[in-house]
Amino acid sequence: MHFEGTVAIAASRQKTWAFLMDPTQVGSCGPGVESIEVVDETHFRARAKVGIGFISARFVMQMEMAELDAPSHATILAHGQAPGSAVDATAHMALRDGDAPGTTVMDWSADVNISGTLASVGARLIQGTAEKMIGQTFACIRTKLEA
Amino acid sequence: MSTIHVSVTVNGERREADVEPRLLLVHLLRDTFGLTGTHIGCDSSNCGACTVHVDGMSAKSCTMLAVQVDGREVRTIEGMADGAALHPLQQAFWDQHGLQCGFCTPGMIMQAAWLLEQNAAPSEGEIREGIAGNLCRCTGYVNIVKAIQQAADTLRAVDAPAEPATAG
Amino acid sequence: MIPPRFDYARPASLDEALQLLASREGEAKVLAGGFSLLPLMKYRLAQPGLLVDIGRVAGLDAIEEVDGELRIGARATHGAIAGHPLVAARYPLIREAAGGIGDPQIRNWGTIGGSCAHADPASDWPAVIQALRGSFVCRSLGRERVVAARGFFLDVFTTGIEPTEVLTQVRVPRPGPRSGGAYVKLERRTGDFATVGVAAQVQLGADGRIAEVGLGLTAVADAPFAAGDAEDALRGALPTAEKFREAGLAAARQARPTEDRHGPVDYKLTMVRVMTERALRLATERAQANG
Amino acid sequence: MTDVQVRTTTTLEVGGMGHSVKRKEDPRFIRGKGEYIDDLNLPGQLWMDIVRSPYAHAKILGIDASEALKIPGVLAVVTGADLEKAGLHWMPTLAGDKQMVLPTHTVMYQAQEVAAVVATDRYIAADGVAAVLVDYEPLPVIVDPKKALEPGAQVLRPDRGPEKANNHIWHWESGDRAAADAALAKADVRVAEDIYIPRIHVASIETCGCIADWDAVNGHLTLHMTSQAPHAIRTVLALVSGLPEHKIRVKTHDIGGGFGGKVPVYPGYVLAVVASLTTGKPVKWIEDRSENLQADSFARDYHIHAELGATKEGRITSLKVKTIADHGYTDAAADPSKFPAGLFNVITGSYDFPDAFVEVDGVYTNKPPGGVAYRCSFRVTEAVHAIERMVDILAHEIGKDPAQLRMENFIQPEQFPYKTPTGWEYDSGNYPVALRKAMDMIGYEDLRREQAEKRARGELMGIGISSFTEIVGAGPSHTFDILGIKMFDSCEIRVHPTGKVMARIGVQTQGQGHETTFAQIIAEELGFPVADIAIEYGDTDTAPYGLGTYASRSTPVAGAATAIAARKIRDKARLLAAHLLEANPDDLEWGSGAFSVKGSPDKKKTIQEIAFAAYTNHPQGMEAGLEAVDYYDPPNLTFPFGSYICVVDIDRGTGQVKVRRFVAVDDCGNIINPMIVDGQIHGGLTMGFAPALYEEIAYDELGNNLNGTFMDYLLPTAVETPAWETGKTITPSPHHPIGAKGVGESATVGAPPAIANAVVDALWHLGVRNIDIPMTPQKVWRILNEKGVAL
Repeated sequence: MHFEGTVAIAASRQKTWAFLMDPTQVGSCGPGVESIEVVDETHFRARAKVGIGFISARFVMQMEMAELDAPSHATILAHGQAPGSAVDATAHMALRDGDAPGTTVMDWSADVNISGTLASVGARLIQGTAEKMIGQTFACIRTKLEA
Repeated sequence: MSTIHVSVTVNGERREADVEPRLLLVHLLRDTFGLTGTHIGCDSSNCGACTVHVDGMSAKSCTMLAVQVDGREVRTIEGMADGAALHPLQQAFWDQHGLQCGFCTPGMIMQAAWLLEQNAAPSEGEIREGIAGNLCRCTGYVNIVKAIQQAADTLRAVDAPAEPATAG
Repeated sequence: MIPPRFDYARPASLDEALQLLASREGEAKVLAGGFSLLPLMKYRLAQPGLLVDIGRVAGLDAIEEVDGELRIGARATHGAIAGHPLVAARYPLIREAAGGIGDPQIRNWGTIGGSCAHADPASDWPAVIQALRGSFVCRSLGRERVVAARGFFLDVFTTGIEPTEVLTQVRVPRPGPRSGGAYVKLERRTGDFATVGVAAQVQLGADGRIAEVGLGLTAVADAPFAAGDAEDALRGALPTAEKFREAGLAAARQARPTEDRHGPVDYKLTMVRVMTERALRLATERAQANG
Repeated sequence: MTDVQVRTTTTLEVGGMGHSVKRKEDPRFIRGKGEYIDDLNLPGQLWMDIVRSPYAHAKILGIDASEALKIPGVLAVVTGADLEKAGLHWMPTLAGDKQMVLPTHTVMYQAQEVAAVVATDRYIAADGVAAVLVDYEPLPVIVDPKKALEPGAQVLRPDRGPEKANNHIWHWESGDRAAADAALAKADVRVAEDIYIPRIHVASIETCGCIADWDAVNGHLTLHMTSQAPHAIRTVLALVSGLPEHKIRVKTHDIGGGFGGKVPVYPGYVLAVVASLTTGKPVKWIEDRSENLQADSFARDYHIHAELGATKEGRITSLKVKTIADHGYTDAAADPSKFPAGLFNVITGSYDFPDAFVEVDGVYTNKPPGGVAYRCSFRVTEAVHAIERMVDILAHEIGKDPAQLRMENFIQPEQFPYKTPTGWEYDSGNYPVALRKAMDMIGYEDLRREQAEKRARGELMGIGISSFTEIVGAGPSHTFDILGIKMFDSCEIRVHPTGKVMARIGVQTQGQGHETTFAQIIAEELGFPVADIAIEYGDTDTAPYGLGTYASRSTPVAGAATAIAARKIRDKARLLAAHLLEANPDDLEWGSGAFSVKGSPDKKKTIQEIAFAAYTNHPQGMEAGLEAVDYYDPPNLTFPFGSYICVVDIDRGTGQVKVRRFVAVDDCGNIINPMIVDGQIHGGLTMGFAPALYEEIAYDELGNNLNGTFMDYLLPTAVETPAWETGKTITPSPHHPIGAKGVGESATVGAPPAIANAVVDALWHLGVRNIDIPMTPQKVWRILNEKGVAL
């Protein structure tokens, strides 16, 4: 599944970049994240209860910051597993200066692959749910940056 | 592991067990009580092989917890015949060749029994709608419909006021 | 398919149930018929810590008319509603919808409250209650509130019910004369989740024009919704095929289906239009017969 | 119901051929007293549940069972590494390919077995499965066999060695390519079409399962299971495990539907055996529905390109077919070894083709093993669908009524036995009579008039015909074997002194009613009443060796063995009767269950009297007892046929297809039990209807099975299933001892093209030539929309 969008953030590119490079910060915006464990500068692990309503599965996520080009391009790779299901996602973020000084525009795209029970049993709900969670993630990033 | 004591009247007989809350009714019947005539076919409440009656209402026992039937009455396929005498539906399924592999048959008979309790003279369409929650892979339903029609006729004849002086 | 472990309580009273929900807020889940919840638990897609079984709580399954509205206890089953004489006499839309949910066994045990609280986007009741401009009664400890059905369904499996509340009753105003309703549903096969479901309730004026109309849509958005734009297009108009088509197109513009095994988006949008037209035509015919 | 007079020579009480004897197996089923595999529990039994891969293709980086093993009651977690130590991580498929029991490095399809959890209880085993953590590295997935064949495509099976460094499994062809090409080149009319028949799943209501019971003291393994071919399973187990075959007992119990899905050896069986060997206790494994739909063998998945040539008058001259067969990650088909594409070359069907050529290429993809069964494992369904679609396209193309075109091209009754251009010899047939009968039953000409009127009003109504020829009864030993085992079948009959009979057969019932019909064959041949005859099967310790029940082979092969064994008994009974009557054996005649002296009908001995004498008063020099065994090697296959006509109405708003009427005229030769034959046809028709309109296993590009529950794998209910109308003609097989042909699969084979032809017939005038099954509302609506007729 491919998703993309643009978020206008009332924060500078440097601040935005720093946020994105901080696993605890950016990780806390991941859907349902319950804990984050930093492995090294570019790798971290998260435990997340991913779902909607009361429907959820506990995922162990491995995240990697890749293709970093400060402060304009970043790619985050995520590989998550739950009993019987797996999620693999690649998110690209491109930052540029907004029209107003001190603001940033982030163009993002995400490719999400869902495998296993979630895909087989929950097929009729997946697309909408995934889209919503990604939307929430970027909305969260903006909210936290603007806070 | 915490368990809950349940007491269920199954085919007229009081049965008791200590069960995990998550135990499914179908497993209570099959694994705990040894009543293996109730089958599991789909796990998602589509196929109806697990159909039993709970307090007189047909139910899919794979989608019900054992604890939910505590204190209730359950009837299974094993409770349909009266000793050696088959229930009219059992007889009709046999007469009309309403079964092949026999796996869906107990659920089908239990659902048909409930249907005939609601509607003593169903049309073919009403029978088909009435067993819409029971899947059969062998028969193509034709002879199942015929069997239910035969049983409906038999049951109506039984329920009709007895003619005087027709002993036997 | 084995559900994960959970705790289980079967309170004898509603207050006891509400206390349990409050004491384990967020991880407790109400169990009514179980036909929505248990399959998800068996696939381990839902793992509530506590099930509060309201199956024995008295007074939650009445079906009665009070103050010009139908009040259906949350634990009334689809089958009981479909077979209720009051419903048959005055609420044909409800009867039609109730009689077409799932299959007979599911109708024997599945409940209106459970289905509405569960808020599966493809469930039938939410569209019907919204078309009828009904409301829900939600109870928590020491508080009862009546919430309009329109606006109650927020998202996939998400409603306005608070974690400490129980949905206790569904209320629907009694339709007036010259009114009729219909629920039409497109299924891939009998008993399937709807590809599209449309609930229409039409009230005709003495002049034969549409005085009021309610349209609820199933399975074509994150949550079932009322097609307000279509309703606006119809209100005050003569019930013609052209008008129904216009309404169908308006409904489709408000729908937000996603592609799945039922079909791609353009198909679903077209089906919204087609089924809306059919529901409106049926509802209008019934309203005209109900003069 | 049957409308031809079925010949009977016995009384109803005896119940020989042609009587609708009520089934002997039913009393237990209607009381819930059948014994299916999950109904059986052994003392001390453990439970096994399986960890499966969410990925369709991935490297296994590690398996962490530590959390699972902490759960009280979880006794063991078995992985591929454990099996590898014993050399049990691979096993042969029935097609001679290799299949993983558990992967050691790479998973090849979604829901593939990755580890097995053994526990004291089924609930705990499930908890254990949820607690096993497997670390995967996803790999690119190939779900499209055409992409798998592209140069440079990643090689899915490097284990096949450098000389087979591609995804091509095998090439198979039949017929004369040059002749077919030449005839096509000369044809006035050529029609070509791509026809895809998707993956489908038998989805018997009972899933698969077993209990493995290893007796360490006696070195004996019993495998209780739900299998259509217990002897084959025993032989494979012996080969895989190294256990001596006489120390393995495979025992089937009642089977809740097979349809071919219970022929293969699944990894779960082997894992249960390993678990029992390891723990020393009986271990039960029962699939859930999703496992069944995601991981068990599949049918079809054939990408067919067919080209048909004809004269401008519509006389067909040539057929050429090229097919890609998607077998998933391993070829686990149960086809005879010389026929990797089954009997697909029966594709010339009911028509007198001068020339034909067919070729098939098998391909690997990241899907579970396919190519087995859906009430027809030998690719006849695919062949029939293709030819019946092509003939219909030709009829429409040249503007000739499809019934008329068929009549003009049928192999005529006097041409039998008929040799096809792809090498088969059809035993017998009368195709025009069957089609005419179907046309009369449905009122064909009136329907065509109604269709014309409706079309003028813009309504979409279609009439579809399928005049199929089936090919069953595999098979003659000169060409048919599986893993080298010839495809004979067997029967052993023992007559007890009091005139009661026990017969054991090498085939297996999964609902076909063998306990009744095989007793009827014996009743016909020997005159014992059906009530006095017990039929046993499914226990490899006692039943004679046989290849099992699939591909409609029970009656053609084991039924023949039963008749021949009975005749051997009759031959001995004649000698006994001669001894008792003090007559010359040649002076005796057989009738009504007794031998009598010709011309003196009162001087007779009943078969019961003769049976008693076999143990009490047999002549000097003759062996005591009255029993016989026959291993029947059929001289040829049998060729049942039929003509089906279907009427559909299409909803222009939604694209929904409603089958308004469906008439099926079948000819399966002589009929053993008309009631059971009709039941088989009803069921077969429903399993033809289902894939035509509802059922499909689809995969997304990641290889996720998108129809992994009965919520999305749409078995038809009683509501949409048509009220089938059946009729018969009877053309006996000339080479079968009782003239029977087999019927189990005919309707599944014949029905889909009748429905597809009806739908296309409704839309042909709009420029629609083909719609692949399943013809779902969304698919049909898409076409209506493109053609501008959607409402």
